[in-house]
Amino acid sequence: MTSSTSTAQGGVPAIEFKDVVKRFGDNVVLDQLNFSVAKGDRVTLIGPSGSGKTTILRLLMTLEEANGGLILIDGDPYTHEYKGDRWVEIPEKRRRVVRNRVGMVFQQFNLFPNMTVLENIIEAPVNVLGLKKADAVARAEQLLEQVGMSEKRDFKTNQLSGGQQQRVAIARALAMDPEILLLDEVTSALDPEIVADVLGVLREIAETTDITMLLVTHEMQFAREVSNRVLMFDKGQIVEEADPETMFTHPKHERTQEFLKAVLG
Amino acid sequence: MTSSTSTAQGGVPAIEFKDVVKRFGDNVVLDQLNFSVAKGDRVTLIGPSGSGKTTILRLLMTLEEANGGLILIDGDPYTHEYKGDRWVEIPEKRRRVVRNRVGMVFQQFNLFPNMTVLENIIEAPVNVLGLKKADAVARAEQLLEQVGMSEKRDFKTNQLSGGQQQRVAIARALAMDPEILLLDEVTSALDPEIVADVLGVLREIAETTDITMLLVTHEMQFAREVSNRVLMFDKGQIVEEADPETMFTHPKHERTQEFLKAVLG
Amino acid sequence: SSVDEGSGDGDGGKLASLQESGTVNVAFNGEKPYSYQDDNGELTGATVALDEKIFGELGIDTVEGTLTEWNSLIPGLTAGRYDAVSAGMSILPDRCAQAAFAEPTIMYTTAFLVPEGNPDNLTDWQSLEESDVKLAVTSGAIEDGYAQETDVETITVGSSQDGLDAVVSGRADAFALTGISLRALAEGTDEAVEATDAFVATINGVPQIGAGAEVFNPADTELLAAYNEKLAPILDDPAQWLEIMGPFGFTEAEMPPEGLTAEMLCEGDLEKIATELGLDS
Amino acid sequence: MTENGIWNWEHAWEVLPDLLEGLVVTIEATVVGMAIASILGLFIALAMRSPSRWVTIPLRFVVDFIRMTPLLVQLVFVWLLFSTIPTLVVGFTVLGVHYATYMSEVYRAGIEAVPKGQWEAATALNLPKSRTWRAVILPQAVRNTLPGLGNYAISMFKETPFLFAISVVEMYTKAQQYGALTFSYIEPLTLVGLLFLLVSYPTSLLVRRMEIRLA
Amino acid sequence: MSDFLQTLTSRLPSLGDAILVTLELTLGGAVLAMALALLLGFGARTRSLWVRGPSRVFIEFFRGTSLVVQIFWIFYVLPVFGFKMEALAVGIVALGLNFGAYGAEVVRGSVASVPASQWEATIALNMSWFHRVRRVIFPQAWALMIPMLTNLLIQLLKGSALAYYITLHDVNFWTTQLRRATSETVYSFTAGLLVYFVIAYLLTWGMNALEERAKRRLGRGTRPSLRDVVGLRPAVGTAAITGRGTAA
Ligand SMILES: Nc1ncnc2c1ncn2[C@@H]1O[C@H](COP(=O)(O)OP(=O)(O)OP(=O)(O)O)[C@@H](O)[C@H]1O
Ligand SMILES: Nc1ncnc2c1ncn2[C@@H]1O[C@H](COP(=O)(O)OP(=O)(O)OP(=O)(O)O)[C@@H](O)[C@H]1O
Ligand SMILES: [Mg+2]
Ligand SMILES: [Mg+2]
Repeated sequence: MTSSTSTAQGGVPAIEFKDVVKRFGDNVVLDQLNFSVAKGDRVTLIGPSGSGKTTILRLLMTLEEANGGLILIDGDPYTHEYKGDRWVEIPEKRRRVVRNRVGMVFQQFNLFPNMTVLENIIEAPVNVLGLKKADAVARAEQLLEQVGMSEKRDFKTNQLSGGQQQRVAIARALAMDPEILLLDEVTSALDPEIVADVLGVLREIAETTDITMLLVTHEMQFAREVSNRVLMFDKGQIVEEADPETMFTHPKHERTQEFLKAVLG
Repeated sequence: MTSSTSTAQGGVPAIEFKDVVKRFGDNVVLDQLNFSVAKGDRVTLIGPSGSGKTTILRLLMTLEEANGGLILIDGDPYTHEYKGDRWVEIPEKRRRVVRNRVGMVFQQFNLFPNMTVLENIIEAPVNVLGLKKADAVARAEQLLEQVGMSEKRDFKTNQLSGGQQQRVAIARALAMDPEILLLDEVTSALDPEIVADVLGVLREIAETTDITMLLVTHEMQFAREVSNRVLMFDKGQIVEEADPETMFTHPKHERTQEFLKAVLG
Repeated sequence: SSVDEGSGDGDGGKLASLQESGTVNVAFNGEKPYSYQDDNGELTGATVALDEKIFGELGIDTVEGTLTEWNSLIPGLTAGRYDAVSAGMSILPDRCAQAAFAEPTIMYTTAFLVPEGNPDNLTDWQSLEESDVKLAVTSGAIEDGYAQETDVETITVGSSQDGLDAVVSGRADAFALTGISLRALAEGTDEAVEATDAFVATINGVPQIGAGAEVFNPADTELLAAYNEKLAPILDDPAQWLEIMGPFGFTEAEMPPEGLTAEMLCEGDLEKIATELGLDS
Repeated sequence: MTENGIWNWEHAWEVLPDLLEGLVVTIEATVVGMAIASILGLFIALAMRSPSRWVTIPLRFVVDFIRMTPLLVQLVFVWLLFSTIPTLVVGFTVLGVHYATYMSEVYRAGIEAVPKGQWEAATALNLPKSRTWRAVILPQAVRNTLPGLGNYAISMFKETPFLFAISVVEMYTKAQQYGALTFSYIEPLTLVGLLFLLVSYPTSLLVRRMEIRLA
Repeated sequence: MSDFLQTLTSRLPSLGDAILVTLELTLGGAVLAMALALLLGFGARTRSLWVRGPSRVFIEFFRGTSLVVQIFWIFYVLPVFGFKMEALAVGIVALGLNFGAYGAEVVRGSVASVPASQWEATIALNMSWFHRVRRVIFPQAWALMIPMLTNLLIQLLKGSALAYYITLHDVNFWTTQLRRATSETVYSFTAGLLVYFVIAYLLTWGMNALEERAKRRLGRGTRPSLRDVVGLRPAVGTAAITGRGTAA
């Protein structure tokens, strides 16, 4: 219901959801959701468990298929389009062109255990973007430097701690030079002390690049520091939308107040 | 180094570690650790990842074997004892007698998936304590009531959410009427909103029983509310020890300050 | 091993092509003394000797063999994996519909392999029926049929060696097989067994005339006719037959009586055959 | 095979009753064999967990030997060496023991797949070892094992023809016998194939069903 | 016994040929089976019914009807339709088809037990399907499937004993002939049994080495002790277990 087709900056939004519907069986998770994210925006999604936050990111990564509506990246239809009045899937071939603009970091890192740290990072740049291997390695080393993992370059991924794995996963996503970076609770599988570490890396990326970021997190402190917009979800709908300061200090909606109370304790 | 054989209340301590050594291969995790917990005490262990907190609980549950020293429960040697000057294992038969006084709740719940909720709870009282089945069921129902899970009595455990599973796991441990309850990060596998729920249950138990509790948690708020003593661990040693208020507001040791800063943000 | 020679597409081209190549490939089951490999791996045996003679006269000088399982002999012939089966296979009415038999070359009698001393005193089929021995028979052999008709208790074995093992181990009291094979079997082993004298089994009052022959693919009619033509003089001349078969232990008793034809056996009226040949007892 | 084409329905009908009779033996052998395999396999898997090398090393050797040598030979050996034991008993037992060696591996994997946390929970509840096995570990392990069990049943089903080596006549041998007597092999053997399929396919469906249910 | 030894010795040269035939069948069959297993195993996982349907039919058919019957058809019936292959080729094809169908279930099961999150990571990195499988999924599934493939390989080796049925002279045939020549069932079979055991042992040994290598690639190497390498325990990967396609 409460739809939010906001963004001021003008120009084509980086991400746009138009009437997106997603069902799992009878369970309607997203019901005609509308929202958009402008280029360079850092948007945090918050909301209770099961409200559909992860689903939004997964739709953007084509890990799930929508049941209706349009998802546009830079104005280009991505997963489906309307041909006349028929809603049709866009073939994988065309999707792949658009998908290059989107990167994702997972809660469980999902590194490839059969490759070393370096191999994890250069695999896609070499084989998907067609970079020369030497160039990919150079870029990977630069990224490893940035996330503080240079000395683990040739380790197998399961020799790393969770925090280290997550830092490599971030480097791997960045190696594809995405315009949009999706982050789903990237710290919640980590030890509390290490969380700060990974968040530091992300904060630096947010400060030094102009990548559009869409992130789901329970670290309200982090959301506050990094994002310029917070969307509160409940039952697949945007309940409230504000800049972080306002959202965390003066939530308007009752559901938001309740939620923040439970999470912030 | 810093050893702490404290406790004022007099009488035999519920738990006593004397010069306990634990190694994994070359990695010395606990090096001559000494500490004790008085009856009815609620002690929280905090400390960075890898400092040996879980190892202490696992030693107390005989899930690991110590490499040296004595562990006493109510003054009784539990896992090993000195015969003359030889350090010998206590046979399983004698251990079992002592072990009945100790219960444990795990981070990952570890419910038995082949049993219903009720069966999970009465399994040990019937087969270990030799309770009559009817009595065990009556007690189990009372406990399920207490943790708010009465209506899930006959569900299979995999039909429950994480928070519900953890509440059943708590009831299961309590059904054995332990004198000592060990809790290892019992909320860290749960969704943030649900954490409060489980902590509430534990708070109630702390208030209404006089079970000795030894808990590891990253929920400082909870540690503050429930425990009357906090031990800060680092590298298998107790670095600092205080009541929660003092510990969280005026940590003395530098390592503690650092740690609390990272965790509390 | 097998060669892609025979093709079964018959209508007479087969004989010519065999003559041209000078080689015929026959399948055999490795059973002494019919057709088997000697210690040097050479193909030999009574039916092989006969084949060599007959095919030689047809201008086919080399007889090659394909050693295969009993149950593969006929499917392989049908599939054109070889040109004929040289294993002294019994001519039975049912079989005649599926394969073309040449004229009979060996008469079959039956015998028993028994523990040394013949504890059950088995001499012929009647003595067997009267005793309560457990008889081993080879799967699909005629003795299996006899046993079923006379309600003799049997166990079925896969090969003559299996039959021997069954008797030695006490799993069976006796093993029924053609006299010729049994003799070879008893001679080849050190075990404490012996073969009884061969006899013509009389089942329900009818003497069981059995005879074996070369088998051809039904499509190769010309080859069959040519084979039969060269076989006839040998069958007519006991001396010549014995000269060929004798070295492998065959005696005149195993020579088919005059007048016995594949056609008669294919019809399968044993009573009639017995009468015609004057064999009924 | 002859003038009247390759397939003769008369032969097919004629041999079918024999084959069905043989199918009964085949199924009996599979059921009994599988019962032995699944129980003995479990005991082997349990014994292999023994801490004593005096148990595990010889057992490992015997199990490997049985697993790696042909069933046929094992059948014949036992049949000849223990000639007082009834043939069917030998056949079913050897079949069962042979497959028990395969099954033991499935069980081992099934037991190892029970999460360590289950053992720890049992210790924390102070359950005795025997009760832990019976009430906690085995129920979970066996459930893990069911699909494997089904697959081996299908495979055992098709190895029953080896029983003929010790004179047990089942479906395949019946077909060969009919072929030997009539020289008609195609009909009986094809029917054998179809009958195998007729029993295997539902079993396989069942197995995949369980696989989905337990996934 | 001494007679037996004499005959045995005189037949040893032909044992070499027999072993060669058995190895040709086993290895040829295994290569074909593996190729088919991959094709069908992935085929049975596709979303397209046009690929999945035929794959499943093929798998069920060749698992469901037995190896002997398949060999019979290929060797003895197909020629009637004018389709004739060399005996060795028939043996390899039949073993390949039959065990390929079993193997397909192993492949399918192992691929299914590679965590879905790994597929998701490859999508997030925008890899093509073939690239995903070749570089990420298969290397992980491979470590899981080897133990079950080892079992299949042993069964295939034993299945190759049907060679005699199609006129090939393999180890089984050699054993049968030895038995006929000597009338010594127990000794002859023992000889054959040992030959099979040695071959199976060597194959298992090789497969264990492969498994070790695959695991080390995943950083799960157990640094093989001598006993691991020599021992024959087909260390079934636990996730692979339980017959998700455990073949045979
Ligand atoms: N694969 C699936 N099959 C069926 N239902 C699903 C599936 N994935 C998600 N759902 C359902 O969709 C709803 C939204 O799930 P989603 O994971 O997007 O929530 P979320 O907001 O990310 O929650 P959390 O904070 O717990 O991660 C939930 O009700 C969930 O049960
Ligand atoms: N089974 C094991 N084998 C080898 N080393 C182990 C094992 N279990 C624990 N360790 C090591 O022992 C040390 C202490 O581990 P422990 O789990 O007790 O730490 P912890 O304080 O509970 O940490 P966390 O907060 O991450 O749970 C760590 O260095 C760990 O790597
Ligand atoms: Mg989520
Ligand atoms: Mg811990």
